Amino acid sequence: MEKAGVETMSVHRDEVLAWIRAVAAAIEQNRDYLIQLDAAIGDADHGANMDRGFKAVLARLGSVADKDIGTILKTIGMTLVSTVGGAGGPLYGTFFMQAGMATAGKLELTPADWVSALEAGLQGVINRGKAQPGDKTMVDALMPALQALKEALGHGACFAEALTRSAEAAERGMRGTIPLVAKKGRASYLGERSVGHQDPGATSSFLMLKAAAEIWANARPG
Amino acid sequence: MEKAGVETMSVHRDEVLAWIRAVAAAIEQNRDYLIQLDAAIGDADHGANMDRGFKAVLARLGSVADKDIGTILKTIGMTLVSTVGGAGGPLYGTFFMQAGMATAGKLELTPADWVSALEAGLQGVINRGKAQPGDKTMVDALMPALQALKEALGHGACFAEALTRSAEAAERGMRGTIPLVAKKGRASYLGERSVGHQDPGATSSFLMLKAAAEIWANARPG
Amino acid sequence: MKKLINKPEDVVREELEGLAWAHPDLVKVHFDPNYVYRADAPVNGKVAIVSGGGSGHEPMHGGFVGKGMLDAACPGAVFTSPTPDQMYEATKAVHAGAGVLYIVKNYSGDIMNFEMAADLARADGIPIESVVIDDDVAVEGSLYTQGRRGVGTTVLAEKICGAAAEQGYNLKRLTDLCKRVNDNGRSMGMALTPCTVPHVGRPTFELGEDEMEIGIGIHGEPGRQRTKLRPADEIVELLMEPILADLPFKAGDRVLLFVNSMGGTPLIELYILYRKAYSILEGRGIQVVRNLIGPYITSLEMAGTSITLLRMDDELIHLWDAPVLTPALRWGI
Amino acid sequence: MKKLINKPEDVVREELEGLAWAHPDLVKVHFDPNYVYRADAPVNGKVAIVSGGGSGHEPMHGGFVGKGMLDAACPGAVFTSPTPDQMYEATKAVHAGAGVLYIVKNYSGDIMNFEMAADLARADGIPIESVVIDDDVAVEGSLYTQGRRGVGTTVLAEKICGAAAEQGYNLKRLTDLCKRVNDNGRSMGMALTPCTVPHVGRPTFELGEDEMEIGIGIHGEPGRQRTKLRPADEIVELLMEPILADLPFKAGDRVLLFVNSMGGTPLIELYILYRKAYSILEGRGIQVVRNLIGPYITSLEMAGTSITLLRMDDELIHLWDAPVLTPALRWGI
Ligand SMILES: Nc1ncnc2c1ncn2[C@@H]1O[C@H](COP(=O)(O)OP(=O)(O)O)[C@@H](O)[C@H]1O
Ligand SMILES: Nc1ncnc2c1ncn2[C@@H]1O[C@H](COP(=O)(O)OP(=O)(O)O)[C@@H](O)[C@H]1O
Ligand SMILES: [Mg+2]
Ligand SMILES: [Mg+2]
Ligand SMILES: [Mg+2]
Ligand SMILES: [Mg+2]
Repeated sequence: MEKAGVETMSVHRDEVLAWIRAVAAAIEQNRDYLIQLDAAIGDADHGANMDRGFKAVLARLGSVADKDIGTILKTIGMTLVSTVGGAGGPLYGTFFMQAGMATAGKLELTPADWVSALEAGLQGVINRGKAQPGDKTMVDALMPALQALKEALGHGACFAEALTRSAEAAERGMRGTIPLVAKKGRASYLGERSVGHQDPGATSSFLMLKAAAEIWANARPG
Repeated sequence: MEKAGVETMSVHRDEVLAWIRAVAAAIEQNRDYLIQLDAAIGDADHGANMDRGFKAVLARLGSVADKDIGTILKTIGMTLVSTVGGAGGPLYGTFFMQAGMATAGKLELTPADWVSALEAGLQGVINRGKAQPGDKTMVDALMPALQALKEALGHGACFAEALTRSAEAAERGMRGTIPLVAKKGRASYLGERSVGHQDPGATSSFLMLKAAAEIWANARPG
Repeated sequence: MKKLINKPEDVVREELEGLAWAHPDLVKVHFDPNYVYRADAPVNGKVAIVSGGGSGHEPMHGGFVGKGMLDAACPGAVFTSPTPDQMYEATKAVHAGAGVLYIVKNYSGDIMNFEMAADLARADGIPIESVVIDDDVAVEGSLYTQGRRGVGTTVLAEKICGAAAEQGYNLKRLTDLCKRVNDNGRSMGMALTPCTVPHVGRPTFELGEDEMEIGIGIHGEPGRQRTKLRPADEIVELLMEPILADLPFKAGDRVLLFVNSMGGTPLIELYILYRKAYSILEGRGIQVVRNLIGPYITSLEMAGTSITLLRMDDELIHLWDAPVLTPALRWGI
Repeated sequence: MKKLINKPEDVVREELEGLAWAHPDLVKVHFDPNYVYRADAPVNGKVAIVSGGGSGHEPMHGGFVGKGMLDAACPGAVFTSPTPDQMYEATKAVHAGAGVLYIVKNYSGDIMNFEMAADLARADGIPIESVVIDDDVAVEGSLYTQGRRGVGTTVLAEKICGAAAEQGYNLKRLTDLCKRVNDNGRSMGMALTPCTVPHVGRPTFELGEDEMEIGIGIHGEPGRQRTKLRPADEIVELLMEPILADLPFKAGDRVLLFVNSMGGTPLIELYILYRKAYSILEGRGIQVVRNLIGPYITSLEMAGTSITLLRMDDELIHLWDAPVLTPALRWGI
């Protein structure tokens, strides 16, 4: 019956758009928090950069609202690349562009589609930034989130359920960056002094996955 | 008998040297106070300038200790001119140089000699700085001090007595600068804002005359 | 936050407008995407040099655009790497047929954005070479980390490569020259005060009245360590020691000594620092053949300094002395 | 007090040593009495120009010694006028037979010390002329007061007269030219923060986080009024209004627009200020034909700015453009 559930569970384009709006709202709400985190071990701009980027995304969203999910995600990626700047811009830009290519032509996403979108996005981030797990970057939130998503689905969890696991894993990964010594990004210049601070990029990644779990919660069966 | 007193009352070269040392000590003690006064309406250097100048004077004093009072005062003036800087340097330098010329060749100063020394010094300050009484400058301490000195002596006061009156008048003049609007010196740039602050130069002038009254107090009759 | 600005979000645009209106004979400014470029670009036959980075480091890079230095500079938001479209558009605007050299400071953001721009430009058939400047000895680089930051040597590389480009170096030779400058330059900085990013509104870190940060970068980030404030001479020793040991600089070397203000430190203090740095070098038999003293690579209004040593040779000296005509650096013209 | 210095009493000497070691090809420094003079002084046949004032305004005046500007500069203690022996010795060192022009800022201390020096030099038969610069419109001058302070126009007068001296102006003509520059220059300044005189150790005044001082001079003295902090554009209006009204500057006038940093204000902000000042002038039909932007007449590390407008004519423009080679100003050579 759960299996059956899984089949029926998928998110439509409008839900994807709703997710993006939720992400933009979450980033705006956490703008100063992200700035604070970046101020401690970086240069205090992650919140401002991401907020600028997602505001641009919102402005652009209308023009692609009737397109397929792949086009939407690619457009978001290109918009982020040209408005965010810093490390976050190319990384999240690449993330969404790759996720978009993985979902080309689709009007709704099955759990499997979301897995490949996330997989492609994460791979894009890794190719672009060359970060390993444990380098104290967004990878430390994205990678466990993908693993948890796959596991949950593998154990037959429903989409909503799996999205929640995925978000929880991202949160653990985010918190897990606190004790780490940064090896990539500005924080790496601080060496040992980067220890004890949560990575801003991992935090913004968690916010995105949390938004997905919340917005797509209605994908829960019955 | 007072008249007779007056004749006998005079200060020797060594007492003049002692006065200069007392002035240097007073300036050093009041260095920060003078800086504070100058910070309020000027540029916070009067205390430092005068202290630097009188330390140079002390260093130079030995070489002229056996010369006449005129030479000693002129040397002091030249030393101040080349070490104090600012407005205080030329003004006090001129003051002592002129006082020195008025006492050329003397080995001791009678009250009358001191009057003409002060008179010459004050005139030098006025010629050099073009300040009028009431312009909120050292003139506002020096001029009343000279007048009080002459009056006291005119009324037959003894030298020590007259020096005390002179110092008191200088102090009143100094306090009298507080309500004035500065017309000369840096304080004049503040216009109305210079009101309510005591003039640093008037203060250093008072310190000099106070030192004379104290050091030469033993010139009081038996 | 005490700054002579209007709205934080307008700082970069208004600063660029001021730059454009102040030096119309030298530079033009393109908005959206933002880049500063030579008024006479493209300069035929010459390899073009494009640099860029976050704003807040003025005069770097916009103030270095002009004859004998940069063809274009791409300013990002304050302390934020510019975006690929800026470099891509700037590249097309200044490319004169001989290829384009990107001078990039070693920050992951800068590198990734310049990489994406290079991909776009190459797709248009424009030959692109990139040299990454990583001269900050405060950072212990390693294979597994980001490596060292790019700081003071960037200014010197832009001047020297700019002169070489004017003299006809081709892209390959220019790229090798730029790498050589980077290989021979070492820097280290310190801060007396933090700085305030306009859109943040509060200092990026706190420092006590008697504290200083040693080993800072140019983005208001904290340094490697916080210590008690010391006299200028001791601070210069703290900076020079790792710089000298790293290359290492040796007796007989000829160097350019660059004493930089982080923005809020006035010239009177820079000369006091220069005096000590010079005497340390003299004491080691290292000859200061050229120097640069002033605020050239800054961190907004931060009070502090950075010292850069570049080992010179006849070619570098010749190129350093070559005429330059930009808003911030000018001689020989 | 956070400064990159050693002992407060050594600041001026060490800064001068740094200056001398940094620019041996341009200037020499004589100690006790202290003065900076051209490495090639005396320059035969040329009228010599000597200026000076308290230290703490770097690069003014020592940084302006060299070809096409000053022959000598006499630095006093911080914010303290130099002493007559400094100017007297400097005068003898640079006098080349054609007389000496003193460019003096209107402070009673400066005037009296330069006067005493002039008396000594004249006694040696050296022809001396003095021009007093008093361009600060923040001060309401009157016959009975000290009059206005000398500020930004001093820098422009030193450059323009220095060029004229190189071109063979005799003492009389040079003196008239300097007066003309002063008559056509107007300035006003403001502070975001106070500054700290090294030997004092605490700020010369206190300012709240949301306060600024309008109408300050260059000696850390408080200004004419304290007001709430405003956006940069409004501050520029506050400074430009009295400057424009005073001369007055009129439509059709050609001007040099000089936007100066008081020391702690970085270039990014100066360009934002320049932008507004330029647009105000444009709006009034006043043409900005030349400009100068940067920290040239400072008040230690004070954050703030001053704006100077100089009405130009063909002669002044020609002299402004003439080659200059000093530690702080250089072009054409
Ligand atoms: N090479 C990299 N690979 C993956 N993530 C990275 C890399 N470099 C930086 N990041 C992420 O980017 C975040 C900082 O983004 P942001 O502040 O926008 O850029 P910048 O560091 O250029 O100011 C870091 O917290 C980190 O998570
Ligand atoms: N023209 C003048 N005539 C008389 N006294 C003056 C004149 N100008 C300034 N002073 C005195 O000098 C004092 C300031 O001396 P100082 O601080 O040493 O010089 P500066 O003002 O150049 O810093 C003032 O308090 C005032 O008493
Ligand atoms: Mg950042
Ligand atoms: Mg004073
Ligand atoms: Mg950044
Ligand atoms: Mg003074």
